[in-house]
Amino acid sequence: MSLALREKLIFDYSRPGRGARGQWPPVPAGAAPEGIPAGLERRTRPQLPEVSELDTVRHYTRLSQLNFSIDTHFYPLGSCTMKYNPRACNAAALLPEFAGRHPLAPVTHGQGFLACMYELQEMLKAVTGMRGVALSPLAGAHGEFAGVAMIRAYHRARGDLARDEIIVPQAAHGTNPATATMCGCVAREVAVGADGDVDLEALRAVVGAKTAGIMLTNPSTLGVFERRIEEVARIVHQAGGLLYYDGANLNAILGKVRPGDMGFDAIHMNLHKTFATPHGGGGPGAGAVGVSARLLPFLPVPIVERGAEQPLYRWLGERELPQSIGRLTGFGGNAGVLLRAYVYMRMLGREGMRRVGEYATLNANYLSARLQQVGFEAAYPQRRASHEFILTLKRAEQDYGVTAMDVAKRLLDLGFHAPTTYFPLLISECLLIEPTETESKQTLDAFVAAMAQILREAQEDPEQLHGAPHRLPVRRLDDVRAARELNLIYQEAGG
Amino acid sequence: MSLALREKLIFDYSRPGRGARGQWPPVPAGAAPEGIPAGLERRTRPQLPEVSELDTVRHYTRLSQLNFSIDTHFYPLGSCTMKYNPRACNAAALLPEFAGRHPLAPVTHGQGFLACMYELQEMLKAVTGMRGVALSPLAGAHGEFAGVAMIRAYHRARGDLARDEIIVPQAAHGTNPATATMCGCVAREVAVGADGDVDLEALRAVVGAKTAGIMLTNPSTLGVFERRIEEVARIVHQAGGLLYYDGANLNAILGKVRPGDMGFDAIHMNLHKTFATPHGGGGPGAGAVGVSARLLPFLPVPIVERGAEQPLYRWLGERELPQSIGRLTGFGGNAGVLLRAYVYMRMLGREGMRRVGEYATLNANYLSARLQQVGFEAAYPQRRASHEFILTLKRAEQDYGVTAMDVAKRLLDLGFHAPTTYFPLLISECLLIEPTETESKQTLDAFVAAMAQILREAQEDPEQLHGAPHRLPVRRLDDVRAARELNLIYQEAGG
Amino acid sequence: MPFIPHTEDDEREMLAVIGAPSIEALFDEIPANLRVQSLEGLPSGLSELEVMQLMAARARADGRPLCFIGAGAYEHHIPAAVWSTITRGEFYSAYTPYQAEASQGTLQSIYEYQSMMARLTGMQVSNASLYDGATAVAEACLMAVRANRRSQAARILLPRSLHPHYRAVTLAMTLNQDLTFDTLPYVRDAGHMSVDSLAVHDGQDITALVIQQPNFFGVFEEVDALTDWAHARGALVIAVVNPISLALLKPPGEWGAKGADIVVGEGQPLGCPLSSGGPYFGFMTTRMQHVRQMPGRIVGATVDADGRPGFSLTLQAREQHIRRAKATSNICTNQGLLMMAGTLYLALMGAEGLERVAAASMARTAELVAALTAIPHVRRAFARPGFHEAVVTLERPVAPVLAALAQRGIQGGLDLADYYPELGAALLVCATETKTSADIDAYASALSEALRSARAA
Amino acid sequence: MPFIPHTEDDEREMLAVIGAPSIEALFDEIPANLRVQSLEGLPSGLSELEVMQLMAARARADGRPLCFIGAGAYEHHIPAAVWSTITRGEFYSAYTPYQAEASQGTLQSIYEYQSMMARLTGMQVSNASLYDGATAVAEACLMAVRANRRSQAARILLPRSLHPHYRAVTLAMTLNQDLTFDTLPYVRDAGHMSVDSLAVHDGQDITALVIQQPNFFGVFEEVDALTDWAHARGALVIAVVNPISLALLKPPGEWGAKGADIVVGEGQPLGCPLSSGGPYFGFMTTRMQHVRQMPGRIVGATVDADGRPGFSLTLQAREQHIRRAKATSNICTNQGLLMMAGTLYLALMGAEGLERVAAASMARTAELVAALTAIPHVRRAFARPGFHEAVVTLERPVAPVLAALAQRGIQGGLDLADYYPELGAALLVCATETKTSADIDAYASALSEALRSARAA
Ligand SMILES: Cc1ncc(COP(=O)(O)O)c(C=O)c1O
Ligand SMILES: Cc1ncc(COP(=O)(O)O)c(C=O)c1O
Repeated sequence: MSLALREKLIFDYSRPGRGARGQWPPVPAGAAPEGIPAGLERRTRPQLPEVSELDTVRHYTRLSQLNFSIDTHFYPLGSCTMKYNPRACNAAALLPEFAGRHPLAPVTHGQGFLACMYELQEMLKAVTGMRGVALSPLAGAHGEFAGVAMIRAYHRARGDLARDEIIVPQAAHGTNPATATMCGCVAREVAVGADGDVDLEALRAVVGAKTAGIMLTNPSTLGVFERRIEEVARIVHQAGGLLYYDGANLNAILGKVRPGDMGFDAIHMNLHKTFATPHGGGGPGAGAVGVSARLLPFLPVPIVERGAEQPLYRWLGERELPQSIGRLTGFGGNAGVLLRAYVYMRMLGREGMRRVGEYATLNANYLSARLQQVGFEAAYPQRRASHEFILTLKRAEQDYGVTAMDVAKRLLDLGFHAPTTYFPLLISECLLIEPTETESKQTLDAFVAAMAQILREAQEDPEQLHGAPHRLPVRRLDDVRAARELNLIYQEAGG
Repeated sequence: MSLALREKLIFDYSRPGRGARGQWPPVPAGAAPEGIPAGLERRTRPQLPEVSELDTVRHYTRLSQLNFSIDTHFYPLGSCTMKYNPRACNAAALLPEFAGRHPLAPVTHGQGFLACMYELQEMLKAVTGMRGVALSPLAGAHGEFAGVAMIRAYHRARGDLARDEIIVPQAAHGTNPATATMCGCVAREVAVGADGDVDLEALRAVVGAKTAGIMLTNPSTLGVFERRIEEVARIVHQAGGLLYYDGANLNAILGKVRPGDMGFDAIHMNLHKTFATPHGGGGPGAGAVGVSARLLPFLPVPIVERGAEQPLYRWLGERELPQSIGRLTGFGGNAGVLLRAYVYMRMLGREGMRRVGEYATLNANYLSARLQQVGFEAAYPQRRASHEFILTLKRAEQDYGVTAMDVAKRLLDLGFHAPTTYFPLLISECLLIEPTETESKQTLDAFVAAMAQILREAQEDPEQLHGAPHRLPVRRLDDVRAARELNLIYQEAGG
Repeated sequence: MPFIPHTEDDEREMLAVIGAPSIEALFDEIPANLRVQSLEGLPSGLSELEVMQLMAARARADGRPLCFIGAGAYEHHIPAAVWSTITRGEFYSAYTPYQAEASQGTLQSIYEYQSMMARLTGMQVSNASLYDGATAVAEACLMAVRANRRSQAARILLPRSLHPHYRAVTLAMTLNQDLTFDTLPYVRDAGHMSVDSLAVHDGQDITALVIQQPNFFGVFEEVDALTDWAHARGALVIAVVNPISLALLKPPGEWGAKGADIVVGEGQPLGCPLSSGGPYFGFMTTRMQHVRQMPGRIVGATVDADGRPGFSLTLQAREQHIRRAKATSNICTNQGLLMMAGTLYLALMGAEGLERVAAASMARTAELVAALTAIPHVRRAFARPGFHEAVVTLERPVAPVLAALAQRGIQGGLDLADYYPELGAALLVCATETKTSADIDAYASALSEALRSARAA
Repeated sequence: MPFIPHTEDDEREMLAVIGAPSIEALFDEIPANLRVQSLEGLPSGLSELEVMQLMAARARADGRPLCFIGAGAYEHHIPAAVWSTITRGEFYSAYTPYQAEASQGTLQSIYEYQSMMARLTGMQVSNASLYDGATAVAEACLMAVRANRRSQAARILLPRSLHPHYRAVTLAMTLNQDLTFDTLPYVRDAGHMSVDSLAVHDGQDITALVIQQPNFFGVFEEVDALTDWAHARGALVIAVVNPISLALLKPPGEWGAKGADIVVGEGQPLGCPLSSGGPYFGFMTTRMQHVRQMPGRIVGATVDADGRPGFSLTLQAREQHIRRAKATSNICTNQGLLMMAGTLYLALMGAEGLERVAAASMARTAELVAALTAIPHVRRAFARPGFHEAVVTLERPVAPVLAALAQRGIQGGLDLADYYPELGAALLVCATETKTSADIDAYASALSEALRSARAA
């Protein structure tokens, strides 16, 4: 293909003395770095690329074309909520006044911005049923950290010092146990029953005087709603623990049921999932946290408050919130991401918010039903799908030697991003599929057709699948070699 | 390829009742179209696509990936000056205050904008050596129209009513004779000598009492500088005619020689070529015109004037310029394009302007020399190339049956946009190649390598070339069928 | 400097290959006396930082006033997705799609555009854009002369209620082509043409009648009767329409018994920012029978060598690069990127969205007119209903009143004194869906205040 | 509503396939008592037009003041090409590149970023970004504890001249991990740490020493001596650096005899708008020997099944999705798009451009300090030279002076009263290449005026 399918490295464009000179600032008289004490100066220039502006734009434009993305492909990546990222949100966040505002600017130069932040806090409270919200955590895992840190601070404030166990279900996302560790806790797994719900007996067995709390998503990473959540809450609360809600799956229940009403004490929201801010090829995110009344004093700073007189909005910091777990970010959070989420929520409004959960759920249940019709096996066929569901390819693996990875890679060939594979670890050869509410029935039908084709190929021509992808810029990559012969930065040939 | 290489029509996404509802404005109370008199209402809705915002973004994003462009490919399209379009120009033109300004807004709400336009006029005068400039023509051909219309007005104002012939060289661009016709003139061709310069004898023979003027580009569409331009000017002026300069090739001589100094009376500039505004897949352009003293009174309106008191800048219209050829545009011209050109010119400045011509010429001469080294035949090997040059594939055609079209299509396979083919008509099997100053030596060398490969293929495997392109979203298209079985708009299947 | 990638090594190596001692030597065919000595009058170059600071300061100077001017350019909401998509490099920095295989993105988009515009106007074919609405009218007149083989006169009837700039451009662009233009009056207190007044042209050889709907005053014309009148006399009908209004108004293809023959207009309302007058795009649609007389590019669907569907420019034998002096027009570069904006706008809005934009604009204008005419001595000029513009008259000259409003950041409309002196102190106002009741109140109270202080002065 | 494409037909057909009577029925596993009855507190939805009008109004309210605040976030020129490229849908709307074959664009960009950051800092490996500069310091401390196997103490020395927010974040994020932090004083009138003052730590088991260069006051630290001191005691050195300054300053890889061990910092100056504090990106580079202790994603070059070069995420066994409770960090989503901005920024600037940005910023700050200290009673707090920030002291409390400046649209710097009360009325000011002499004059005269009227009052 001569539409860009191979692109050399930016360093390959570099030639000594070349440069995008229009970008170089005029250097005022006397700008030579005389102020730098002897011995502190850089002796050799860093070998950054020396390229023209055209080289740079062309290179990264061509590179971009090697990506799948929401804007180009259906992207049913379970647990990731890859929905449409409205362009208006980006446009609003990049308005020059917002983009140019310094984080330490006086609040008098930020009442417009702060009004958005305050209202975002309020909307997130309303939609989750929590009592307080802090916007500063920078992603989901960072929100988890804040949540568990608040739980620890709560116990500590009560002098309840032994609680250093965090319970996580078997199928939990990796960030949950990793967060427990970062908060100095031990992660203890609790089993999940055959129906996908937490095994209450196992839970009762594991809770106790050392229980700091439990981290749950609901619907769980198995794509089903934890039906006995009230019982779970009762068991944990009675044992003296608190409940943490991993909000990665909030999209499923938006407008339908609220974590606060289910009994959760702390929660993070992935605004980059539920509230449609872009994932940017890896980030940024925003992991706002919400809390029940008992955790209110411990929220991380800063928080926006609305007062009675001008300037109406102001920041609350350590001074105003002395029990806070403190500051988790250099400044107030990923404000640009928060602005995007704010715009999105204002566009949805009350009615739209409810429909998100409804149509995300409709799409998942439809896709699950259709895929079962064409011969795939659902992990929990007796359960309602939430906004996502799991297929297991155990049978295909046994019968034809075709793995979930093979199916995923072949889907790429057919123009669809792959679902999440091999997560949750509980289900063997699994695909976790999340279509989101912004995709149409026609797109889902096209995906079903591709999956049906793959199932035929699995029977008739499994080699085709093992070798996939065939039509992408690269075929399957050698990850083992990547990890063994670490090549992590560019070295000049012979250098 | 599953990176987007096939894309259905937007209508194929349409489903009755679907829509990007976030874009629909709130309709105020009583907005029903009662005000429309009976019989004037639309009875059936136009069948526009009914698609979601995601459908739309995804569809056009995928479509975009089917294009070659400056931002993705080397694009040596002769006569078109496909140089880098700086992104800053776009950003400046789309600043909300500029983008939102109404064309009939009072000048008090536009002094910033008008200052840019005034300075643009002045800079264009300086760089072309003309006495006056009007910015309103909307593209090169529109500027040509303005120029020839001014020439006619000039003769008419002098009572010299018989002059209705416009001389154009054989190799002229199609817009030149077409413009002559639109101005009610007869286009008369004048021959070009074997060295590429106008045949002066032929010119002397064709000028006379009916001569309104001559339209020339210099350097010409043959890629060479018209060396006896002063003699040409003398002959035409002595015959009572005026000289029109087609500015399409201004890039070649920017900062080196000025049309005004060569004796031209009228000139258009393609700001979308020389001054780097984007071509947008077909437009917009901006075809500002410049004139010598004799044509000053006839410039099209409006023009920006700088006065002595506030508001400093104002428009001049028919009232102030009673001899003007009048208004050629609904409003003041392609202001957004003009702003982009203004920013570009300010970034180049005096020094940068001169370098444009220098490096455009260096690149063309280098590429010509290299291509001749690898076996291609230049149309004017004894001449300096200007910013572009012509190869003729006459020999390849005779020897291997390989045409300029074959070479062009094969270049697409190899990741380069094709040069201009079969223009000028004077040279058989020609490729008109214009690399522009913004491309690096390394890109030119890669192009030479591709051309050398094609020459080898012409000898060894001409079928390969006749069948090209092989690696694009479509193979060679059936233009004959397109023109015979006209399918110009989408019809619903069975509709 | 800023955009030239050549290093000193590059330059040296390239000159060696060429066999030239210096870059200067490459210009040795240019007579020495013609060589530029200095470029006086050009400032020295700025970095991107400096130029952006300059432009930001100039933009700030212009401000963001509240705009109630229409008159052919309209402030509508532009979905953010429109410009973020069309400024993608692959659209923004591509040339005209002459190499079809490398331009399917642009070509297919044009085909989709043509389809949408044909449907919106009720016609069968569309070109890929002209410069703007005004030049499109001029081109339509020239096209009508070519297309109407029964007429010898090259006589076009132009209403006085046509946008005065369209008239001016049409005259300027056809000046040397021996066309005759007759002006049709409007009914003084209704603001539209009456079929009765056409009687003076009965028996004439008329090539075409131009009808603008809604007309420059925003008023609705009696398009059916006018169309039938023209067709009965062998004249073609050129419709000049606002594309947004077509969501609510009968499309030109259905005017009268047979429909208009050529439809043109300004595409700006479809996703193009006001931007001090451009870039916009002119659109033109017509019936299949006239397609070979149509100026501008046209895309057709076809198949490739393997029989797969694809798109290419077609009927190029009408165009200057093939037909040269005999071409239908000299147009070459058109307004492609703006046409793309229109295409995305129409796709995002759909028929229902467009209907809402039109209805909201009409309603806001009605609200505006009600608010203004509630002020003493402010009156509607015309009785007949209209779309999203209206003429109001004041008791005193408009210019100083507008200047007073401008001082308060309000652009109060277009003063018609120069264009239609017969209307007295007349002001053309417009409100689209972008105006809120608060905006309208702000205007009304500022106007009332301005008039009060003018009276006091 | 706005982003959901389902038609009534779609919904009906889909429910039929599922075999459910209604969408509501799909939620029947949720206990009825938990179902949300109403969403009080949420406003109703806005169209894009309305929300953009709202946001434009709010933005206008914030204005565009002249900013002389630095303190960890810096106003630099951002080339227009940076954001027009990274907001392309293919970058903007992609997920983390877990499916390598469908993400080569992102993966190769990260590899290029890693290479540039390693070169800029003088280290051997880089990750693909952390949240921000502050959390990067916290992660570096945790990493040092893992990496320094010789040390048992988990004791980190933190300078008081480190950005106070970085200190606060480091404490908050390591609170439950049993680390000990000792604070290192700065020399009162020089503003930097002295090696002599470290003597009190001699003989201690020290895990790591943190050095910020330039430090929070903008002052240069004696990095060589400090690094050698730490290494001599078996401590690792964590360098916290401003990436722009590295164009001029010795890279951490060359500090002292052996170089720093872990380098972190705030990536914001590289192409990220100030944006009220984020999104920015934290960077981290280190030596190859520590790569398995590094948190965050890493991309490696490899080959595909046909032996062609390609890129994929590597060393994932450090990360939470594989290693779970034993991962190096819980970080998952990072700041990918901002890292892309940094990559484009570095490519566009190159070493020479970066050098000029750094030099211009230093020069502007020198100019600013000269202009401010020309005002009576305004003094430099520290004698030692620095980069593009400086502390000045006033004769009276800073807060009301800053408020007076803010009234004139000038953000005069950061009041240090809460952070460093020992400095008295101290103000941290900054000027980058974006400030002109006119801007500096405007600030100086506004300050002089504000001080005069404060004295008068
Ligand atoms: C279930 C679950 N929990 C937590 C996270 C972590 O969120 P983030 O990536 O924003 O840190 C994710 C995201 O991948 C997730 O899917
Ligand atoms: C030599 C020459 N003259 C005139 C033109 C017409 O310019 P435009 O396309 O801007 O109308 C062109 C552009 O293609 C050209 O190459």
